[in-house]
Amino acid sequence: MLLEYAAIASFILVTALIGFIAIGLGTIFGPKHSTDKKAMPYESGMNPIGPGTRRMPVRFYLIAVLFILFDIETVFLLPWALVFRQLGLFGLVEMFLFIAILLVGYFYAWKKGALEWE
Amino acid sequence: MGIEQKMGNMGIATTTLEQAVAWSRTNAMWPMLFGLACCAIEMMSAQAAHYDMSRFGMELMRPSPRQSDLMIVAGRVSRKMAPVLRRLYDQMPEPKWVIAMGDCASCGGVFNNYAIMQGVDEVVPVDVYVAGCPPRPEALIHGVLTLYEKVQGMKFAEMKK
Amino acid sequence: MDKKLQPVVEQLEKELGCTVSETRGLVSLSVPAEKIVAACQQVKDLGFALLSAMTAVDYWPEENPRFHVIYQFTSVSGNMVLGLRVPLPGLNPSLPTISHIYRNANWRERELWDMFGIKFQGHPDLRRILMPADWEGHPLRKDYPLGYEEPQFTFNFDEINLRKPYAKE
Amino acid sequence: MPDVQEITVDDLKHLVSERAIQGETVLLNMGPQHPSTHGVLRLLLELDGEIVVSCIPDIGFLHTGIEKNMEAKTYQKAEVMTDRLDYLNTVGNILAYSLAVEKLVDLDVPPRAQVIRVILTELQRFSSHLVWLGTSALDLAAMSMFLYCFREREQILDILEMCSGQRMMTTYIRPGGLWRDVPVEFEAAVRDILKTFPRRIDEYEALLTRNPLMLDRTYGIGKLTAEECLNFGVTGPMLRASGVKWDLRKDRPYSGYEQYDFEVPTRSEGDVYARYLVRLEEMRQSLRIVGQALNKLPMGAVRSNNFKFVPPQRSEIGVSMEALIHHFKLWTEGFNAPRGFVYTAVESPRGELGVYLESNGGPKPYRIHWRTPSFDNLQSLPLMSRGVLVADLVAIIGSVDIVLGDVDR
Repeated sequence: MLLEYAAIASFILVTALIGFIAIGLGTIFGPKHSTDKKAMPYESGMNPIGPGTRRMPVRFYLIAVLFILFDIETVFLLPWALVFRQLGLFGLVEMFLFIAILLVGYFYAWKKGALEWE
Repeated sequence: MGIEQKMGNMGIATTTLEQAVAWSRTNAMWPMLFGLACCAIEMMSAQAAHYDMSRFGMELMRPSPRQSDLMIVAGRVSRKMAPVLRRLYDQMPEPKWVIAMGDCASCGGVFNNYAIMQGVDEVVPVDVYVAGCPPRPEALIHGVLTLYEKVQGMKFAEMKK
Repeated sequence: MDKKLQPVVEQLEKELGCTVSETRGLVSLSVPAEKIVAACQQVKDLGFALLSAMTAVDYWPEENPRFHVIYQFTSVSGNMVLGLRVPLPGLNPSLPTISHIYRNANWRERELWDMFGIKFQGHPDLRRILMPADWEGHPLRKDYPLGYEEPQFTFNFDEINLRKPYAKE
Repeated sequence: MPDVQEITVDDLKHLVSERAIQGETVLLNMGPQHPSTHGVLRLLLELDGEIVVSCIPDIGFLHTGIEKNMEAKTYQKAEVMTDRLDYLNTVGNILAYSLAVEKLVDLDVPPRAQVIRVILTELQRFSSHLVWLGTSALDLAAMSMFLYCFREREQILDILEMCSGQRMMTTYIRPGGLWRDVPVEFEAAVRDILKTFPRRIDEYEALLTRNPLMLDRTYGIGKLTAEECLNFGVTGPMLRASGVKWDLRKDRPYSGYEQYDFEVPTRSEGDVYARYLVRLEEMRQSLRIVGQALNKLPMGAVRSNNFKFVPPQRSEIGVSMEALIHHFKLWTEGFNAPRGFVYTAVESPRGELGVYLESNGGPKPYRIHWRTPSFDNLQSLPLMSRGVLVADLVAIIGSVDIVLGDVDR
């Protein structure tokens, strides 16, 4: 039984390895020469005005949450698309039900004006 | 690089690694989107379809200094712009090079007056000077290839900067 | 002087008592400094809706009217062009602002302050516009040096190379 | 070399609103190095989240002191400076300077030179609108427009290079006519442009004009009424997009523009979309003018034979003694312009480009002031950008079509 999971484990292992190699080589061998100017926040060449961390309006958070919500929806679609053939009609109806529920949520957010900035 | 500070000049043993490093640096050197004046328009023509600087690894003009390796100073640097230019150069990550594109960036060019820095080498250390006012796109690409030869010729000992 | 401009100039002359001069088809009235706001208001009411240009000239060796501030007005509806000239003494030249009548005079006056050192009373935000904020002197004055640096040729390469402040890493 | 100037909130007190001082709104630099400011323009934005509360432009980062530098050069040598002013409209700059000098010293220009001047100015207007269309569409994420527009622009640059040997800084027009006659292949190259470019404009129209993305980003944004335009000294396509039919080529014609019939496109909405339509229509009108001018291209000299002010042809120098004397006098000392002042204005792609030229009898311009359109067009930016989203501010900056060499001189 353990063998079936070997494929997924090796898949995760390889992707993690590629990630670490790409970034790891850069941090180990890359020249590190940090000066105070380099650490300053980049504001198109000028000095930033006022404190670094400023009060962010809540709108940004709302948009971030909406994005995560609908992004997870597409994450669920991916594995479904792989086994789409074997699931047959049941899989199709099930997924459309899932999408329909989320569409209701989308229209609710739209009508409540969450997508408008104002 | 970090490792060669310890190893110093190892001659034959490290040639292939130097070439590998130099190869990786020259085939994806992203310039910073830093157009000042007339040379910027010629730089845009060099980036556009007809002259296509992307053939030499300059696919993207990164707007922020954090993701760029090369600063092409394209245009005349005024006294008010010089500190900003220096700040942007400081904020670029370490293996960085500078091309002074055009006469105004190389030596003040036509404008020898109170407002223009007489050559950008008073602000940032320059690697390649491209002559012309404005230099043709081919001249800029020739300048880029000269920079590549310079980078490929670098030994580990010199890469300490 | 084309005929459309004739009545306008006479009316201005009558009310403001300024002298008219015409060179090469360009009509310009010379207005004393204190009457400039009234003149501009008058010109605007006469249909000159566009302040197309505003600049100054520095007649440096001549001390008394050292500066001439020049206003160029364009009447879009009547297709006419009119100029106003204001002579200013050299010591600390100042002029009332007209940025409340013509909004684009705002930056023009800031540029004249930056380049010539002509103060504009009542200007909402008189800062330097073209030069760095901590720059001394007013570059476009005739007694301000051009800032000419000796170019580096082959024969004088080494002397200049020593003096040239190359940027460190 | 001084460091970047440190600005604190309180020395901007008189510019920003009350909420910025309490720290409620964010003061952000959309500074000199920014992909969508089309050059080194710095906008100090006061942001309430995504909404721009107020925008304070700060210019001067490309101040080149051209006016001061031209005072130190003779009339011939100062021509070189004019190309570097509005580097997208170099032929237009040198045309304005030449008209001013010709008016100052009463020089006549042969008809052939006047027609070639009109052809090159209109081609330069077309290429300037192409750069505007390419970069402002690039700001609205239409990446392919940038590549199409620069492909067309290469053809125009080839023509300019064929005439003058230089792609951008041609200095081809001189006071008193042209530098030399156009080469033989000039007419064929311009005919080829007249054949292919109208189709290319239709391609741009097909791509952008009824594109819902473009409409959402540009329709009804950055509105300017006609009265506000005139009050801010805005001229050119921005003024015509607000409904005022004012075009110097039509109303105060110069260099023979009255012979050609072309329309002056105007719209009434005065928003970013109207400016886009006005400029696109102007590109078509430019081609019409080039076509008519090419058909009536007269033969004859391209330079006035008044050798007091215009250097003679190279070929004549070997033959006649007077030509040699004139040649040396003009190129070493220059000519002494009579005392007086002149103001001439030309219609550049951005608006009224005026030259105030004053001479005190010497060989050098005593005072030259360039009335550049972008300097005044940019002053209306704070008015247009009050209460818009930052993304719309990008579209508005694109529609104002500023060139920083023009603004800072």
